Amino acid sequence: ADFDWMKFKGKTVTFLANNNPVAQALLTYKADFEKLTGMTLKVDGYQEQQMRQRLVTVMNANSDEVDVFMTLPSREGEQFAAAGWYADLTAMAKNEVAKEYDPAGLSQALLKAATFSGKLTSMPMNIEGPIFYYRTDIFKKCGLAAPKTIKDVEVAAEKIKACDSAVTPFVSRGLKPAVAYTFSNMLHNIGGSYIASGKSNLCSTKGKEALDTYSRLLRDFGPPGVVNYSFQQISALYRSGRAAMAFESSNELRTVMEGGARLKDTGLLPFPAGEAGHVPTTIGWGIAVSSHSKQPEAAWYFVQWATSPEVQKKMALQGIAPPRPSVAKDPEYRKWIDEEPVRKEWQAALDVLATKGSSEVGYPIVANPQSREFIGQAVQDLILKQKTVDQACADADKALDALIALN
Amino acid sequence: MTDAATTDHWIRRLNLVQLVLAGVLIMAPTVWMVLSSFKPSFEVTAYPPTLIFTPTLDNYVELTKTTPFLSYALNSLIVTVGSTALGLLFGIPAAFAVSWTRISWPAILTLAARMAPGTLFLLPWYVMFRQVGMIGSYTALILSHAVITLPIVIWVLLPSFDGIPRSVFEAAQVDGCSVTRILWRIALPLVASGVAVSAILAFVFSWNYFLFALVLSNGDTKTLIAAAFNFIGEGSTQWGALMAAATLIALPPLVLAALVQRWLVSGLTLGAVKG
Amino acid sequence: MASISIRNLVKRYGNFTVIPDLNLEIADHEFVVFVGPSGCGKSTLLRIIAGLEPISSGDLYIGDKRVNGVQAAQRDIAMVFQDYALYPHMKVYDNMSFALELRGVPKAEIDARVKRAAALLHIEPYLDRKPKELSGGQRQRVAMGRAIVRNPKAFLFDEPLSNLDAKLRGQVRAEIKALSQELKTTMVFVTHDQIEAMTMADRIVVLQSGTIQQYDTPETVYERPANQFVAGFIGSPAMNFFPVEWRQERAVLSQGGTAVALDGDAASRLRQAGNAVLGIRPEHFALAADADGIAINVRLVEPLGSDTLIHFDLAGVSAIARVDPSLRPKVGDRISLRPQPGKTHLFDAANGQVLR
Amino acid sequence: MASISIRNLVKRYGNFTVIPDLNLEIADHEFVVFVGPSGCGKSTLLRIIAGLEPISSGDLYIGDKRVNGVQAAQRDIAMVFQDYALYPHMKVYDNMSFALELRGVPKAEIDARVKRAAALLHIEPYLDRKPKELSGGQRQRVAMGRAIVRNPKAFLFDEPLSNLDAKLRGQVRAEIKALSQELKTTMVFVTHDQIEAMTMADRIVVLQSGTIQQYDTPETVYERPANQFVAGFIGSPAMNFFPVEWRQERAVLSQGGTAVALDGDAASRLRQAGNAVLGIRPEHFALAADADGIAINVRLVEPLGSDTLIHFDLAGVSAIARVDPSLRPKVGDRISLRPQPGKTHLFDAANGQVLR
Amino acid sequence: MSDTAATLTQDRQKLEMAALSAPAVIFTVAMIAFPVVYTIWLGFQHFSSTGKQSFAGLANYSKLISDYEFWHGLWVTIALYVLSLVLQLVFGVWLALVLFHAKRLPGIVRSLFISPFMMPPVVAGMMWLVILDPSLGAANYILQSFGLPPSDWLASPSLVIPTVALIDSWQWTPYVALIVLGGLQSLPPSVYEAAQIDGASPFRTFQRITLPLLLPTIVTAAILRSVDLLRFFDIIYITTQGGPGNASNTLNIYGFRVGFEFFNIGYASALMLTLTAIVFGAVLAFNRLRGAVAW
Ligand SMILES: Nc1ncnc2c1ncn2[C@@H]1O[C@H](COP(=O)(O)OP(=O)(O)OP(=O)(O)O)[C@@H](O)[C@H]1O
Ligand SMILES: Nc1ncnc2c1ncn2[C@@H]1O[C@H](COP(=O)(O)OP(=O)(O)OP(=O)(O)O)[C@@H](O)[C@H]1O
Ligand SMILES: [Mg+2]
Ligand SMILES: [Mg+2]
Repeated sequence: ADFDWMKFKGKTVTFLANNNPVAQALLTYKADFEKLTGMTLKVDGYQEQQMRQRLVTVMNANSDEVDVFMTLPSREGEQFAAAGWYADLTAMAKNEVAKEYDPAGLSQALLKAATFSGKLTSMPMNIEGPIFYYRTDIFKKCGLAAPKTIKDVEVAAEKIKACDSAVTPFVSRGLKPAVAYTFSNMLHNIGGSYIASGKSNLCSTKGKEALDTYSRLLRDFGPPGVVNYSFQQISALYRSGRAAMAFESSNELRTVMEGGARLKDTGLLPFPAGEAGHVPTTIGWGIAVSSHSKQPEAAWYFVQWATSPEVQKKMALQGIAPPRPSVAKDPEYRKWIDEEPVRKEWQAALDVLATKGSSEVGYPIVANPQSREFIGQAVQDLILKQKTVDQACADADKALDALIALN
Repeated sequence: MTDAATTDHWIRRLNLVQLVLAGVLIMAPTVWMVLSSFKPSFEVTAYPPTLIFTPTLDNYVELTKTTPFLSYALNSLIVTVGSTALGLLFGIPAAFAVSWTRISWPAILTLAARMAPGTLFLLPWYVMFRQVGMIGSYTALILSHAVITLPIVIWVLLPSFDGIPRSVFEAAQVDGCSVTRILWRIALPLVASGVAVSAILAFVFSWNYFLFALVLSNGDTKTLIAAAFNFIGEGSTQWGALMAAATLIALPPLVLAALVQRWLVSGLTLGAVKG
Repeated sequence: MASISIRNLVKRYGNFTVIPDLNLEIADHEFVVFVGPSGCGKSTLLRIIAGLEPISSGDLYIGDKRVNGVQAAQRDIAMVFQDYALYPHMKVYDNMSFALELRGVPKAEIDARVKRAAALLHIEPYLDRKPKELSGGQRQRVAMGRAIVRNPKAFLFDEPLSNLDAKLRGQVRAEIKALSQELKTTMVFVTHDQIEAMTMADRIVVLQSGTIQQYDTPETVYERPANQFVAGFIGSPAMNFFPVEWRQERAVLSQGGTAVALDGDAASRLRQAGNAVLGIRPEHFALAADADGIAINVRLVEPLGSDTLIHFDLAGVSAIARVDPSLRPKVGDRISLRPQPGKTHLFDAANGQVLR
Repeated sequence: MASISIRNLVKRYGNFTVIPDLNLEIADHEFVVFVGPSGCGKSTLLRIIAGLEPISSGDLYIGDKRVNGVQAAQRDIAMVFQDYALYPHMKVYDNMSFALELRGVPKAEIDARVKRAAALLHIEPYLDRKPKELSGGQRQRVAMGRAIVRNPKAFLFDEPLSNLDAKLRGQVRAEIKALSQELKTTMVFVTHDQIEAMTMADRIVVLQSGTIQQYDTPETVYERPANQFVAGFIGSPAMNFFPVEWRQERAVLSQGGTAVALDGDAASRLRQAGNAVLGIRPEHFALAADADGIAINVRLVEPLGSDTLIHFDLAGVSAIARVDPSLRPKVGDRISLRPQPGKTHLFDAANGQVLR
Repeated sequence: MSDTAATLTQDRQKLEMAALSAPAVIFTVAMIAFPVVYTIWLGFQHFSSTGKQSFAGLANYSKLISDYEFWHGLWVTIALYVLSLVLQLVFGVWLALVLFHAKRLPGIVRSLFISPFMMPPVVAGMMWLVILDPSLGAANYILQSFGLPPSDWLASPSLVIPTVALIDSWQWTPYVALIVLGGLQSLPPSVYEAAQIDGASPFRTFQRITLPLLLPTIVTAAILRSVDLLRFFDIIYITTQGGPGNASNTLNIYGFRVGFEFFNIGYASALMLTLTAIVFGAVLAFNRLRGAVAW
């Protein structure tokens, strides 16, 4: 009742954005925000790596130039939190909210992933994660059913290789720093974990199995040169009809469907289950307030607006998977989803992600980005047959233990 | 007659073959880029590569729609022209002095900034320019880019200045020229081709450099090249727009190079001196 | 307008000493010509005066100002370079007007001066050309023109006429001489052309390996060379040298012992010295009665038009005599020659100094 | 070794025609000297023969091969450039050995040839230097050396001695002459030095504005010039020209009407022509009895050492006479001169052709 | 008195020369002094993962010595450097000569010949990434349509360095060519006439005249390329991110990741400074060479 959107009228908030579809969708409504609050929103948009580079510089210089920035808690959350770059949003998210905001309506998993040492550091903007794309027509031709387990995927790959030699049976990420994103999903499905009793756990049976399976799929059924594959190549390969199965981010749907060639013959699933069932990787972009901001409240207003149900619904209609189950059930959104069969499958997969997801991509330590290197290294060594599984996991564990010790 | 004519003919033909060979090797990717900019985004990475397609301007339309392309271009132009001019202004006299005195440390010093990885400068410069309140100003960008253009100008001009016969300078001295005059009236016109080359290079380097702009610019002074990155990203790689942006970005340096071409075809020292 | 004074000048290039120790006074308004073998340091000296070459040690005065460190641009000197050093990017006109422009001379006057110099040097048709479109001689004249449009303290000319034909050279020579008299400017002129040296110079400096051998008027240098080097260097064809001795109360050629008729003065000097080198210029041989002279065999005849040169061998020396072409000597002829009295030179056999 | 034959050669630079139409036959082994005023096309012609300059039209044969389009490198010709064109990055030795190396001459022989040429040109001490460390004359000698180490079909020399002193020049001249006789190579030599032209040439080509004025032996060119241009160009100081007329049965100067004593032959030619231009070389004036000769006032005296030049004005012409230095004339003296019989030349007043 | 006046003027030319280089020198010092000092300071700092700084002495540098990735990166850097530099100098000179002789080439076509380096390096990287993709790329398509075996290009640990060198050479050979072209324009033409007269074939002329005369220019190009090549970054960052494995992990890539992705700024500074010292050494060596080949 006493919440006043106009409280910071006349102020200017600077927003360091990652120029990705999430931000693009959000910023379509920039004028709405300015009208609503009477504030000015200054947007500084960069591509992801550049944004991070700028952010690091600005934060290291203790500059108040940035009030609000986008962040991937699953990746840099620990690190930024440790460095004290995030303003603590816990209190504001409780007290300084408009009645319709409904913080509890946000994905709890994502909120948890953005909470470090009890401090809420960012609000989720979207939900995403790697999902399984497959070609229904090829599966039909080769007499296959949609895979339910990781074993099924291997079998399918084998069959497809025999039945349609022109296509690559399976593709996923092979580029060193990118591997962790998809690999984590497989590891968790199989039932492995990164850390057990404070030690790196890749050489556990499950860990080795995950490493072996992931690399074998790519080595035996993946495209040549898969060690350089990341989302660009995977999408391109799949889109051009030259891959039967792809394990890639849910975000890539739009890219994959471009041109319309894959619209009718693509099936989407969460990555098939392992011994531990479905433990999909679920992450999301967060929006955070800089600890150096001179106007954290005003900044929070923007954060609040950006993650409000109303705005997230508008964004969802542009294909940004909403981190709010309520929005996902909104009739208008459902209508949009029902327009295309793939969207339905896509949303279904995302629903699984939202409920069962883990945001653990790489090691849950401050040096998370660096830990991803070693995971990637191990997988690459296996793809390139440069090491045995035992060697690869041992080497990785050794390096990762050192990293963990630094924590 | 036939003998001579045929040798000549063969030499010319050999040159032509080399020219075509070089042209194909060099330009094929560029052509690919330009063609791609007229393809629908998904077709850029199609396999087999499509050669025949319906050209579309969508990418360019997209470009102007999603990014304030023109204002970025203007920013780039201001920064590039400014830093190229600054590089020439400081670099020409310095190159001349180094060539004349054969004391080369100033030339090496100016190169020092190019020896260090650019990332090394990001934080200190950010701190430095923030101190004087110049973050986001064209001045800061021009100054930082001049660090790139200056050594190029100096080093490209050095051999050109070295190639001028000393006695021409001496004649000018005897005529009563101060050192500065010798530089502007005698030496500079003689190294026109060197100046043209250094100007092209300085321009291109400054135009294509994004690292410094990354931290020293703000939303209003962002340069074009930084915008090109915006088409790369998970869920958002827009090949068509990227190629269109690249095509447009490559255009100004290309036009500049074509414009200063005529300075490249000189050969002025002929007939100045004996020896 | 200024005198030039060089004191204890030393010039080295690295280890190589071009000028070991040189003293030279050039008076105001004087026209001095430097001659000497190729590589003896003429250009170097000129460049030092111009201020283009640093001095290793010693002093240089222009007027009564010590100018050791003064820059070329401040010395107000005009110079013609041996290698022209034209401005390749400027038209001939601009090459010539440049120095005047720098001095802020009004346009009209520049134009007048350039036109005058161009007329004088016969390069008016080329004023609009660039140097590379000129012939060698034309370039040289432009280099000349660039100097003479000015009105400097001193002119320095480094072989400015070497690429011109005799006729043009004669004309330009006369013009330079007239110019020097009109402007009363000190002039230093390097040339390999004896005629140029003789006709233009107030005084000639004969250089060898960076040391002055003689510094005197052309007549003196020609008629009373200070040493054998000067005697041999000045005059074309060169002076003939024969080692002679005083034997049995008469002068004889050391090799062969043929007697030579010397006039009394020379004879007494030779008697005193015992032996010496006898110098006789080709033009100072006279045909002699058989008994009187030295009999020689004509080895080669070179008709020059105005004179004829007779080559012959005498006392182990290959010698030349210049005779009237009407003589029409033939190869193999045997003729008798004797030195004209009073025209012989005697030099110390050891150090080449003239015997007086 | 080869003859050179030029037929109907035309050479233009843009609109400017340097050589309008030239025919020239140089025999095998012949030593031909090109002379002519600066800018008349000597260098251009040499460069055409060398293959460095394209021909606008016409034909060029070396030996009996038409070489119009043949590249310079294939013509096997050695050339000394007027501007030296030394390789700035090579030491003197390498400058000279380069052509031999290209021909695969064995190292030892290269060394011998280079050393020999260096000795001949007195540049042995500089073999290890770069061109920029040399004096003008030294550079020119290197340029010379670069040519003479070779054994080509023909040598082309473009004023190769212009920067050398008289003595050295005389020596080198003799060496070149000896070389040409030893190698029996065709030689084309451009010079501004009359003595060089006269002493070296088998035949002289006198060029003016790209056209051949006379092509003959040195004696003929000197003694029987084909026209007034040649007469005035060859000889130094130049021939004096006076317009003369046949008036009242005797030859008189057109301006002033002073009578001139002409020998019978000349007189009859003048009578026939009515008027003409009389040419007398400076050395062909003789002192005359007062009544016999033409009285003149000495305007200027130039002592050259071996001779003395007397400048005087006659019939509106500024003239020169060369007399014996023993005469010691003084400015203002009034003396009487007459042309030596048989030494006068008469030219058509309209077209300058000699009257025969 | 006249003596002091003389000395004053004597020094004047030196002064004027100093004045000519002063703006460049002062500007450069003003711009780089702080960053350099700052980085040196950072190199002595230890950054704990919680962002706390402490003085580390030479710890970062001693870590360097025992860091396998550093030595590997050094090796990759040098291999890539040598290979690329040689390729670019050789083909750059070739291209310059071809362009130099193609006098009648219209200006716009000529500038197309030098267009690759005008392309933003990022775009060039992206483009080659697509072209060289083993499954999708035009390169293998063309190879296969000629019946040649496809190649893994950037994805093969043994091919990645040559491939990256080739990409870089595609982009920067024209740059070298442009510099050399500028040098070619200023060579004394009369020397070529002399060489013709001496009977030099086109090849010999090139070998004995053009090349030595061009050497100062080529060395300059080498200097300018060295400072970029030893800091090899853009193309690798776009295409392989140092992979496969660490097969293309150059020092600069490594340093960048240590600093900006792993946030170990102290160690990154030590790495970067070491790299800078290596570049500096190369420049000094080439500068020596430049003096030696001057004519
Ligand atoms: N590139 C050119 N463009 C126009 N005219 C030229 C060019 N080169 C030479 N000329 C002209 O052609 C004429 C002949 O030149 P050339 O060099 O043959 O003269 P030359 O007889 O050698 O004279 P010199 O004795 O002065 O060397 C000259 O008048 C010169 O100005
Ligand atoms: N840069 C240099 N390094 C070493 N020696 C040099 C240099 N410049 C000139 N010399 C030498 O100095 C001496 C004098 O040269 P200078 O040019 O003064 O001679 P010059 O008398 O003008 O001769 P010329 O009549 O041949 O022009 C020469 O022997 C020359 O080789
Ligand atoms: Mg000299
Ligand atoms: Mg000439």
